[in-house]
Amino acid sequence: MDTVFHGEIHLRRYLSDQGKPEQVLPDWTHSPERLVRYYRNMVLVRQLDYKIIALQRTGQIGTYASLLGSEAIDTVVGDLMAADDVLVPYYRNHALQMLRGLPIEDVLCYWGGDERGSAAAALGDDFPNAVPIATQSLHAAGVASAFKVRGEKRVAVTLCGDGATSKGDFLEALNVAGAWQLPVVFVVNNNQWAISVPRSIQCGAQTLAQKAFGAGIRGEQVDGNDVIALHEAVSEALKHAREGKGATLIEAVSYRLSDHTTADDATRYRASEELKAAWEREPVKRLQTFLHEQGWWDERQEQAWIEEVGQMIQTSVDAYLARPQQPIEHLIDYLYAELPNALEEQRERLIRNAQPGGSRHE
Amino acid sequence: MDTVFHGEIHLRRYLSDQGKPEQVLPDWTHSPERLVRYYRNMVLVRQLDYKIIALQRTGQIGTYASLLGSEAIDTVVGDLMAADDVLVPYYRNHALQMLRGLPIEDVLCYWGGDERGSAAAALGDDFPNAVPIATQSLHAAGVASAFKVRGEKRVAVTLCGDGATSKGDFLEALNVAGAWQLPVVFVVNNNQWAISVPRSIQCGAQTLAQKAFGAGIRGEQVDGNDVIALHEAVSEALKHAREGKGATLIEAVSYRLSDHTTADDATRYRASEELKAAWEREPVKRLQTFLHEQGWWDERQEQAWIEEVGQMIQTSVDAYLARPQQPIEHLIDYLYAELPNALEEQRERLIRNAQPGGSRHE
Amino acid sequence: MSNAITMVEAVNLALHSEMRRDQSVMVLGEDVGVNGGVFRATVGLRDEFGMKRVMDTPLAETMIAGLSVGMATQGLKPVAEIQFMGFIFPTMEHLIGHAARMRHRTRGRLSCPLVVRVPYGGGIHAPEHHSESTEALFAHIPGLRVVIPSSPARAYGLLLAAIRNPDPVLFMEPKRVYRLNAQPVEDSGETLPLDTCYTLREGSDITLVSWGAMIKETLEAADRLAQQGVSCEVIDVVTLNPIDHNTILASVDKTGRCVIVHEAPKSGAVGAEIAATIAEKGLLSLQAPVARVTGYDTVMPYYRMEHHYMPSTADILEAVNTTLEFS
Amino acid sequence: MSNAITMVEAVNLALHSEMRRDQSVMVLGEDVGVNGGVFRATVGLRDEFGMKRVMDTPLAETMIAGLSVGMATQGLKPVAEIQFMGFIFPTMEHLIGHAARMRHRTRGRLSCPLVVRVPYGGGIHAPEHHSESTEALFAHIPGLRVVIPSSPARAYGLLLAAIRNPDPVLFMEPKRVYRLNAQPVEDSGETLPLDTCYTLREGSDITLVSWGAMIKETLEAADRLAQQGVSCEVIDVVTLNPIDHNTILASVDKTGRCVIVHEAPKSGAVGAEIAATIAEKGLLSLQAPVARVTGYDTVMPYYRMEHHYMPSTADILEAVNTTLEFS
Ligand SMILES: Cc1ncc(C[n+]2csc(CCOP(=O)(O)OP(=O)(O)O)c2C)c(N)n1
Ligand SMILES: Cc1ncc(C[n+]2csc(CCOP(=O)(O)OP(=O)(O)O)c2C)c(N)n1
Ligand SMILES: [Mg+2]
Ligand SMILES: [Mg+2]
Repeated sequence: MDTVFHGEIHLRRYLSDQGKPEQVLPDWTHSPERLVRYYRNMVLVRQLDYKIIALQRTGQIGTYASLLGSEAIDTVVGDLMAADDVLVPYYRNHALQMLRGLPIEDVLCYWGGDERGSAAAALGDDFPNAVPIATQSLHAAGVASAFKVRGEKRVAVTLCGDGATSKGDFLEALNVAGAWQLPVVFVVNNNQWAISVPRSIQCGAQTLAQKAFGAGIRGEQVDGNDVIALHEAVSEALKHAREGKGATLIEAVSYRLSDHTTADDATRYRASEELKAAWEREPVKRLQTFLHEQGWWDERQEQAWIEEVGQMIQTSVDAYLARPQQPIEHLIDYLYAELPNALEEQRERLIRNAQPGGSRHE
Repeated sequence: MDTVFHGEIHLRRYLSDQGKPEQVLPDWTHSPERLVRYYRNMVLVRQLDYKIIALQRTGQIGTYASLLGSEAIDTVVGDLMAADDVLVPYYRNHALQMLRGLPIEDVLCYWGGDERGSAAAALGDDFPNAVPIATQSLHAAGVASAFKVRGEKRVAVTLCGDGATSKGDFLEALNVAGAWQLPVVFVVNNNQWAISVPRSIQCGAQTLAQKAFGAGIRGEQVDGNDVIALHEAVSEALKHAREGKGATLIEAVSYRLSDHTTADDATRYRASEELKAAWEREPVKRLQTFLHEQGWWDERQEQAWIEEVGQMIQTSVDAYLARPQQPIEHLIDYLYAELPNALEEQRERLIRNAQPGGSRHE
Repeated sequence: MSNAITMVEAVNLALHSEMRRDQSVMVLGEDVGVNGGVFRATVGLRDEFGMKRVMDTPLAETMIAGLSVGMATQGLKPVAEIQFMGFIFPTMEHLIGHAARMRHRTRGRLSCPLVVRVPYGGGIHAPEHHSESTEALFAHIPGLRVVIPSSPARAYGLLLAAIRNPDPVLFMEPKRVYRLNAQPVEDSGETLPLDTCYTLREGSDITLVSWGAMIKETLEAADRLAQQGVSCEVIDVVTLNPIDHNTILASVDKTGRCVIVHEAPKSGAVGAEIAATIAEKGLLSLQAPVARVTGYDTVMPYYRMEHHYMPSTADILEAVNTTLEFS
Repeated sequence: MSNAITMVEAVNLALHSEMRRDQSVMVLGEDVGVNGGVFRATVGLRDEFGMKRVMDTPLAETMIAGLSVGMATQGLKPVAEIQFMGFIFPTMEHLIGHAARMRHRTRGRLSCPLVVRVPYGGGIHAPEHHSESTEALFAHIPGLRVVIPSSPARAYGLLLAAIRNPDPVLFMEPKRVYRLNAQPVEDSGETLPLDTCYTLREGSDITLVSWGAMIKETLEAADRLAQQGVSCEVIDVVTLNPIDHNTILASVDKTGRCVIVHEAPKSGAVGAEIAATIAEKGLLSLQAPVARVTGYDTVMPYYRMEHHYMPSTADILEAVNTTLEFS
């Protein structure tokens, strides 16, 4: 029988779980600058996560999706994207949004149940968080189509979880990206769980990266706890897309070190040994060890940075908590560019009810 | 970099376009019985198709999707499925339904715009035609799940076109078939066109069969004009499924020799040379040549069979045309198992309007 | 003697009960197995009935619906869970195009006795897309029953009825009241009737019509009005398709006044169908316009402002007073 | 002087016109390119504007909607075609969950000016799923405009308006009248207003409210009634969300009687919202119940029986007479 297609998926990884090089490292890792920046950003991201969880526990923020375990992915993608590329995130990418310029205050605002968290001009053309799973994959394909139609050398970058790879939207997006050779990069944060559903139940294939084959795009697997491997994979994919050569699917193998959200209790379905083992591979510590051994980072710098980050975050928290409530009419005024006549009466009722004496006045 | 997945797609083909063996043929082809049956069925199927088109042209049947060019696929699948397997067809599989026992009269009834065409007891548990593209793929996975849950050794077989492979439903179905190791066979009739959209625009991958990789199921390509290759691929897939080893995706490469439907005019978008070239590869002639050369079929048998088939079809056409209209209340009585009170008034109005003097009486 | 249980526990009880009684009942959905559902509605099922009958699916709502159609035609009774109403849209092609018409299309040869359970509605401080009430999109579909309970006991009896029903049922669970007002529910295995309104309270001055979580505020309003000497008839519609209009019309014939209460945006919601039917068949009974107390025709706000969106008891009282004062 | 053209030609003319005027307008869908659309609505566009602006897509409706959302947020104006209304369901998650709320969700930072064109309705002897009228499912969605023309000239002017509109529009084309009643349409580049009813005929005895293909039978009924001396006001609703209730209420205030005509199944359709609003705000004007002449609450039959399903002129006349005789 003729062989009419042949494909392979490779796993890219440079640093061992213990932060030791497993193969020759790329040139850019020979100077500290970028790696230290990655590290500092990962620490910032993690501290922010801890803080938001604390705010949630004290009722100052709503249900929250922790990013613990995906710091490396968000950090590297955030760093490598060009300013005028467009990010099409999912709900676990607020760190990435922040690294692309969204003020922390707005991150808090969003998770605090306030639409203004997606309004900041700093977001540029970036999409707000997508909550319905995998819908963002298609939006990214649409964004990339716009770039392609206009001949712009911009790239759309979109992320999703391992669970999302089962949904038609994701697969349809890969397909059109291949058919139209779109400048888009799909990054799957394969953190092994979709709420309580393990990766093994999601899909019978050995890797998620091989979903690229069905669409005729590039696919590869990368250790999502290894910033060096991520850096290589993401920069190649961006370059490939920017040169008009089409899309890439990157499966970044990570682990969700947190509960699914603050509304979840993972102990109900996840063995504690598995979680413990995952902490041995986690990205921040891994890079820290490497930097220590290079002599590029020490305990003193760590303390200073944690303090600096802590203050930065606290300033944002204060600003968030002090932010006045949005005007009540915002609930209706942004629905259409112009208020249709048909909505005027409801708008009046909305405002009246919120006033002292109204049915909804607190 | 570690190779973490490796996959190949093979093309299976035994007979050349001219009906010459290209490799050693399987044992079962050494006696005429099955191959002659395949041939006779393909002729029947094609004659039926011609007849329905004629009925459509004279207004005795509605918009019709010709099966010209997919005779081999329907014939082989229809032959190999066990009686208690379940067929989940698409709209181009009425020949297959017929080969599984559906009276031709019912086939005509369906295309004549009458729901009773999907009612015949002969259909057993088989699904009626699916018109919304690719939805049937998921139904087949559901049917296979039922078999698996009950521990039955039955297989669900579902077909779709090349266009359908772009729709999320199809891809979600492959995925769950892989995740749950379902006894289902997906046959893609890749006839190169989805109405006016060519295969190349549908998907950037070299083959459609490789969509199997992303789901972790078997995938292979087969010459859809070669009954021997089809027989091998389909029987292996059925066996695999029946033994509890899971699903297979078979991409049968064929060509739509007709317009998309009688409402379509393919000359608007399709080069006549391409069509001409495709007629050189068509399945009926190919097998005929082979049978002739084996001395298993001759011109006299051909004539006799065409005549027999013609009479058979005509009898069915007569019965179809003589069939009385369905009772008007059928429009409402089958919606629910029992008529809800809320519908009684509408039911009365429906019947009243259809009576002499009513607004809808012809 | 039965213990007081909440609505979500009643759902769970009904599932246990029916799965024990009928081997063909299957539960499937995201996180329904090991985790017992994000609202704990399916907790314990996996342990008792095993993974063959309680299936954690890949994450794909179209697939969940499509699988259910396939299973239902083959004699199983799938009870699928969609995690939140905001994620139900990918199921629509299968529910509308197949589940609701399989019996009709095959003139009775195949049928599609499936249940899709879905928590809906606002008021639990959830993220975007977790608070919608889009029952109107389903109640318009011929062949698709839409059922919403408003108490633990009704959740139990109606869910049993939905599962035993030979046709597809969308069973919407008002999650805002999932854990409010526990009441004793006996595991009797007895169903409650579908396709009929439930008159929760009889009265003579005005008819209040509602369903789901808003029954809470509607009953509160009726209580307050009772104190003021106003006698409200309170009707829980329960089955939103097909609607038992007769009960509502008979009530309005008696009271002459009607206020409809729902959480969904006003325009084109199920309340419109009820008001329209009154305008068509009960016009002469009416002593005042039919009022609708509803959500706004805008997107459900993120949680910080959602209380501005949800109809309140005060809103119902205001509408009732306006209606009573009308002359 | 402009030639008489049909509605489908008017759609085609508007697309040509707007694509010439505005480089950011893109057309995408199944078979819209080389083939010019299964109804020929996009014929010629590919030749004039090239494959970058007129895109034959892979076969996936969710994808078409999702791509359009992505494009629209980046300054393009996608005009997507869904081949038949029966295949629109997979788009709903994107239209409801994203297109209709992008502006709102980002407090104006991003917007989603897309148009989804879709032929709908029965009467062309098409196969299953090719004859549905499910406008109610979309008209209930806050933020999503639903527009239906009923003549070539209105198709032209309204489609231009829909494309220029800064928000998403579902533009439903009544394919039964695609090729009926050609009329002169000037390629003026001028839009017609959205969000407003069109009063097609003034009258004093009764208000007939309809939209889309049923305008044909409604006008026929009005003609016949005129011969009998009954003066009908005929209102084409045109924008089904948000609805211009004021025009209808003013008319009913004048005539005191109203018959609503639509093809969709009766329960929970857009007609209900109109009748409900009359019951709420126009009750005192009413001299008779508000009647609805509609499709049945059952599945659209296959083509052999579809004429039994579709409302006829005779049905409208019957309803009008009943309404007029009411006292
Ligand atoms: C369409 C849809 N279905 C269901 C949900 C509920 N839900 C939220 S997150 C989640 C699991 C997602 O898992 P994965 O894609 O792996 O991403 P992760 O959260 O692990 O990063 C589910 C089922 C949703 N948001 N959208
Ligand atoms: C969901 C959906 N979208 C669009 C259509 C309209 N349509 C009918 S057949 C067809 C092309 C199908 O092509 P393919 O899957 O290759 O099957 P073929 O007809 O070539 O056998 C389209 C777009 C449909 N029936 N269903
Ligand atoms: Mg995950
Ligand atoms: Mg095809």
